[in-house]
Amino acid sequence: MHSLILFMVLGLSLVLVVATLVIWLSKDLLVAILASAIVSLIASIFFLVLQAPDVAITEAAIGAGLTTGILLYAMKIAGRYEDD
Amino acid sequence: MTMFYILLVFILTGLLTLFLGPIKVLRNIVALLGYLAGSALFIYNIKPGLIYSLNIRVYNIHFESGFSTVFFGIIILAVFLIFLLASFHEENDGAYYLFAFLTLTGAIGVLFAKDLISFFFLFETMSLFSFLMVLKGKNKNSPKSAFKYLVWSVFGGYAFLFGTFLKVYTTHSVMIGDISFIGGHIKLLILLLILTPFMVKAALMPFHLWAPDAYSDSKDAFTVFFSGGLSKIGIFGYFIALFKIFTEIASKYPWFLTVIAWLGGITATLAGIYAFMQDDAKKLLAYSSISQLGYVAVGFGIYTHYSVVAAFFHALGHAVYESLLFLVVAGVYYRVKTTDLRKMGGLIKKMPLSFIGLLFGIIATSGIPPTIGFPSKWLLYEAVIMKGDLLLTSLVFFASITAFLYSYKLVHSIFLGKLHKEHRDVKEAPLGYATGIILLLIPLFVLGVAPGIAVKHIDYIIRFYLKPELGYNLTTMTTPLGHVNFPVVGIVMVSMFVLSLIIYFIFGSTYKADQTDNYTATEAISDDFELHYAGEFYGFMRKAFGRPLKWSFEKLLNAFLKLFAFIGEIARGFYMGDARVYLFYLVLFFSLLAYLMGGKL
Amino acid sequence: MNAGHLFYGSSVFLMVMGVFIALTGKHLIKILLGIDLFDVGLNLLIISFGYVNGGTAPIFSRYPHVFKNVVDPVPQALVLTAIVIGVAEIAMGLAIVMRIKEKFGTCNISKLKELKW
Amino acid sequence: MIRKIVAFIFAFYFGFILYSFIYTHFPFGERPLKGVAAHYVEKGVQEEGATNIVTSIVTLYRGFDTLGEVTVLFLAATGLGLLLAGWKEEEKEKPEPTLIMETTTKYLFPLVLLFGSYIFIHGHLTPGGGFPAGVVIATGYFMMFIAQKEFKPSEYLLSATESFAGTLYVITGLLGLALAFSFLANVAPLGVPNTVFSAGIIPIIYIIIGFKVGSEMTGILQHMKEV
Amino acid sequence: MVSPILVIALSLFFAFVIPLLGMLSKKLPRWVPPISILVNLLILLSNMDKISGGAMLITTAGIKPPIAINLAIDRFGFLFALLIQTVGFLLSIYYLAQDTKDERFYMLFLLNILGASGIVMTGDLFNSFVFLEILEISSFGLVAVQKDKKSLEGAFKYMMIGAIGSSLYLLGIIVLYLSTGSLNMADIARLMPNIPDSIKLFAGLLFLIGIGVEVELFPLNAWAPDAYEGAQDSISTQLSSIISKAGIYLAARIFFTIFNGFYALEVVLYLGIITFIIAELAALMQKNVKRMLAYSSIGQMGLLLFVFALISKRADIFIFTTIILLALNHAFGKGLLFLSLGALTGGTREYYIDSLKGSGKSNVLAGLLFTMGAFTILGMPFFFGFWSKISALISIMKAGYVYLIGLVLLVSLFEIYYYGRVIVNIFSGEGKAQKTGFIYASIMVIFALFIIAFGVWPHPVFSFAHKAAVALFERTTYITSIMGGM
Repeated sequence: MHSLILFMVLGLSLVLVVATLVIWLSKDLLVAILASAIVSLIASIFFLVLQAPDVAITEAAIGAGLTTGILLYAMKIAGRYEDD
Repeated sequence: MTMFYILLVFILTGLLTLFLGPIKVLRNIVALLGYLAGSALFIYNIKPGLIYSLNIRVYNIHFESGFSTVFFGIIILAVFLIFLLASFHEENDGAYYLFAFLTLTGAIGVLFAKDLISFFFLFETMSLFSFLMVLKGKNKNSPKSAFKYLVWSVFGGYAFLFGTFLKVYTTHSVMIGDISFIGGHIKLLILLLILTPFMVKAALMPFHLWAPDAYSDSKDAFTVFFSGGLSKIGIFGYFIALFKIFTEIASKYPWFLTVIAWLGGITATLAGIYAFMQDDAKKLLAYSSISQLGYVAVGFGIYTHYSVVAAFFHALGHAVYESLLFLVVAGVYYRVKTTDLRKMGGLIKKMPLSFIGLLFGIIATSGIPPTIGFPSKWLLYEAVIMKGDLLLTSLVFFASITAFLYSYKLVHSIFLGKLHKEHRDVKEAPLGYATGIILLLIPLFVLGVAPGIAVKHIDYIIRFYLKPELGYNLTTMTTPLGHVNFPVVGIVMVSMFVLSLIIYFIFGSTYKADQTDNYTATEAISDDFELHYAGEFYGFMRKAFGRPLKWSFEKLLNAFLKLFAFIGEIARGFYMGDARVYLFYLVLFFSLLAYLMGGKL
Repeated sequence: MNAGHLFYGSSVFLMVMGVFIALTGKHLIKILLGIDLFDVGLNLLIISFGYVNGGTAPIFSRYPHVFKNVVDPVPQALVLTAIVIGVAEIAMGLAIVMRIKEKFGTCNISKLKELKW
Repeated sequence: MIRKIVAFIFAFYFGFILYSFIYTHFPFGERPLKGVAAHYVEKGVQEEGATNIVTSIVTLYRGFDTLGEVTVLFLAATGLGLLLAGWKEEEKEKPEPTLIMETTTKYLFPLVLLFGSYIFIHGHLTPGGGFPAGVVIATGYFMMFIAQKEFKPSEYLLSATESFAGTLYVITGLLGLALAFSFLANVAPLGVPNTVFSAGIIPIIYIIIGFKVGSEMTGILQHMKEV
Repeated sequence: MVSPILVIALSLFFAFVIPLLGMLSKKLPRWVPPISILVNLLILLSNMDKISGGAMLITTAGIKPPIAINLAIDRFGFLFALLIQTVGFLLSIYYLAQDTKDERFYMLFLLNILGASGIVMTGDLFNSFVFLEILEISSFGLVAVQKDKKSLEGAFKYMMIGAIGSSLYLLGIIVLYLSTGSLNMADIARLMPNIPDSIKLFAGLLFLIGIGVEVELFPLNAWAPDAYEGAQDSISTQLSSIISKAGIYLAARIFFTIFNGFYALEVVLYLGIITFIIAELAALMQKNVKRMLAYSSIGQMGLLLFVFALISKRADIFIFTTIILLALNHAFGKGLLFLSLGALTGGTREYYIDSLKGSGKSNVLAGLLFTMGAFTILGMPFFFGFWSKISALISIMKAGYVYLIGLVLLVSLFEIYYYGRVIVNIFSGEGKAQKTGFIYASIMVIFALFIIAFGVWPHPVFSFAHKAAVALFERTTYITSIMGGM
């Protein structure tokens, strides 16, 4: 694997860590859901890097797109803030 | 295959009565006919020494008939007839006869079982359906009593099963056969486990707790069979366990036998004391039944030829007179709708036949010649004395005294004294009960005068296992302590009774008193005033014995139950978290297992 | 720098954080997010298993010229299935959560205490 | 707090175990292809005619899985509909979409649908296939849900599409059973690899999946929107 | 010759077709599950003679295993498939009589049965995961279908544990795939000796968790009482009679056929007995009868798993025969218990022991059937449970744990206690009269007839179970019949 790609992956994994921490710490579910969309997006980039374009497309469409959508719809009903 | 046909006849009869549904007369007739067919098959075809087997894939089931099969089979079948006669007059439905016949099937089948698994199968069948009979019982308490009975009998059954598996594991044989050659003390454990259900069935203390409630809360007709018939399976089990399974118990573990004898003695005494403190006729009889079964255990515990003969004979006698007593009480209940001794009295003139039945029943219970109760008691006393255990001897004698006490209470409270106002129109017990009473009175006297008829058979059962010491013929017996001729004893007894009656009538200053004018002293009272000395009958005895008896085994048991409940609560706490906690279990489980695998990963 | 540490590390980290969030989250949706995260991590892990050094995607666009060094296509096929199953699970869970909010009036997991006795 | 610490410890212990295991036993990128994977790579194109190996695995070699997968999605859509049915609707103020959004989405929507169709039609040639395609289509609808206030696809039609696609999928499989004695067998001619009309039944299945997934996902979104 | 794959294909077809039918008429959908399952049963029965010796191989995509997915039905799987379809058929008749408004319920139900039968028929590991997911997701839906507080909470708990559990199951599959290069069960079993022990250990652990959730193994079964209690009665029946049985099949297939009794079974041995003891203890003081039945169900499953794991101590076909008997007994007995409990409550969902007082007197049939169900679970003679219990004890003895028999029997005594308490309670006092409908009653009677018929004359069941056990026991025959000669 090219080292440039590896650096990109490293950078992205740092973002990933931050995003998961945001999911954990955020009291606002909207932020958490968006962070999880970012995680899915980064994962889909990782899939691409790992030579799995089919999975990458699917993950981008389902994980980052659709799942976020239904999560947001559900959040609308279930309440936006934790500790309510 | 006769044996299977017999069982099949009983099962089919039960099913048929179930489907006959609402027509009571037809149901009764079918039940009687089915019973007669089955018992005719039994009496004509079952001889000692028949062998049957059946193969169900992995289980080869073996059956065999022996002398004990015939002996106990006839007792149980006879008592079942009495039960049928009584139940014609009771409220019954299809399921009632189904359960009764299946109970009978189990009870008869057990007598044939040659291997322990089929023994367990049939024994459990019997327990299960008799449980259902109790559940269908007569009052509000019967479900509770049935529950108690179920738990106890299943406890016994499981102990038996555990014993069976230990036996199979150590001897590699599932047959009812000797275990005394096994090394170590495991054989004692096996014996104890196998003996447990029989101690439960025969209501030996401390396994008796279910019995008073179950006996008194099941339907009156069924109690006859329950006490008179089913407890015999317990006795049969004593025989199986002590003679067929552990043949050398007397030489290997003599103290175990002593323990059984002592338990029997304690049962006889304590149950006797409990009995005369009861205010309910059926409870009283239930305790009396337990007390009498205690004697049987004493007989087995002493383990000599004539003590075991006594035990068997006592079992036979118990079947006769306990059935008789329960039957009479059932008949009385049918007429007066109560079994509370405080609410009865003076029925002697209204129900003379029942009175006669009860009178001879209690005479037999007390072991007075020329009734069936005498030979066994006589033999048993001799056996106890011969054993030389003075304490046990006195215990057994004391138990006999209690028998007199509760017998008197029973006969007095029901039949003597003042007639209650609402019982003035009471009639004699109906045909079924009357027939039963007469049928039971015949063996009561015949076997009392000529015990040899039964003793011969009993001797066949046990002579293979014990050195014959008892000499007997039709009407006499000879033991190391002496010789007794039962007709002579009977005649002496009867003539003494007649003599004292004559003396009483000639020399006693008697006048004919109305039933209402006793106890009145000087005061004139109206007819409506209830005067019957049964409320605090033996009240002083209650004062004397009540307090020490309050501490009971039952309480200990309840404490145990509480302990289990506590543990159960803890176990249940595991399932009370929220979803995160459950997920935590999963992670914990993974981590723990991974940790345990440690270096292997 | 080792690519293995990077990919395995981030996927396992995602799984761990998923479990951790599911264990400590209070809001039901957050717990579902944790499960989702776990699934994403697992999928990433599976794809990383299938990677072959220097391999290309298993698509032979210049057939009949066949690359000898391709990554393992089977994990990719499996992960395709797993992703769809994961979203189905999340959707079902969300439906339950929405109903819970309606019935209980709250989505706080520690307040769901109907089933104890 | 203690709960969090304990959870932290165990979750990370779990991760540690997992990581140390996989790192020792399956070093990254050093595993040669073996077993079925080798077979797929070497013979896949000849056998099934699709140049995208993943596609031929998904639809044919492991087509039975995919049928199951479609079922799972169907199940989720059904279950969601069942659970959310009869929701007591409360009138809420919905924010008015802006004119820009309304107009752009109106023109973007057909393009998105076209893009989705392109993906599932070329599933056997290029990355993608039925699932992402269906989701892309659903995303198009999602966009419309957000941007157009009055937009509401016919539930009747969605459900019918979904059912019809599903039955068609099973019938395609049964066709294989009837013609080649094996469920989901590739009975159509393979054609020339790397052209659109190739790879036997793969495009057919992917088209069916595309429709099915699209309608299911749209259904899910619609259900969730309507509560 | 009707290919058994039609069992799955046609079920799917019918499930997909339900919405179309629902558009035609609102009455049509409810007839689909019974018809579909009846067809399935006929298909299965028509294949009864063809399955002998090893497994029947049914390929998909026209390619031989291990390249493509295949179904592999041996007698063991066949028996479970038959069991699942039979119970499913009875339940579908039950739903016919229920007034369910939503056609989607029938789809969920049908797919649930489909998932279970898929699990017991498939020969592919990943395929089993897919079917497991179908089973689980439909189960969440079915548990929650009541849409009240309890059912929703139960469903959520089940979902959470189920999701993580099945993900770990997937990880286990992947680990095996990475080490063997195959996903076919028979192929993996064939290659198993080549895998290093440490990988086996880890994969076994992952499978243990994944399957443990389904079969209600001790620390993973916490969802079970909640889900059972929350679900409606027929769904509880389904959970205990169908879903956990599919789990048992999977456990046998994976831990015995694939892992050949390696390591994980020893863990199951201890966990099984612990599950049994803890669940029965927990049931002892339970006031809510339905939850009590759930604990009892867990306990029975624990006993079953314990007996199953004895195979690691002693290789004996009888042990497998026993687990089949136990599974059958549990399926029919627990099914009967849950259904008759529903009849006793009269649909009020009041399961507390006090509120059931006297219900057996006013609804005699349901009371008697509840008693029968309890008796078969307790192992009373004349009921099927007797034979399964005795066989279980014999298996324990054969494996040399003779003193554990005492423990098992002691714990069974608890069972007697809590079942007896309920039976006594429903037959005492006076209850409100509630009659059950004819169809409901006849379904329960059919359950009871199974129990009694097997109990009175167990010979056919024994021989059927024995054949199935032989099929499971001879794993080399299974492998060769799928993979060809070795």
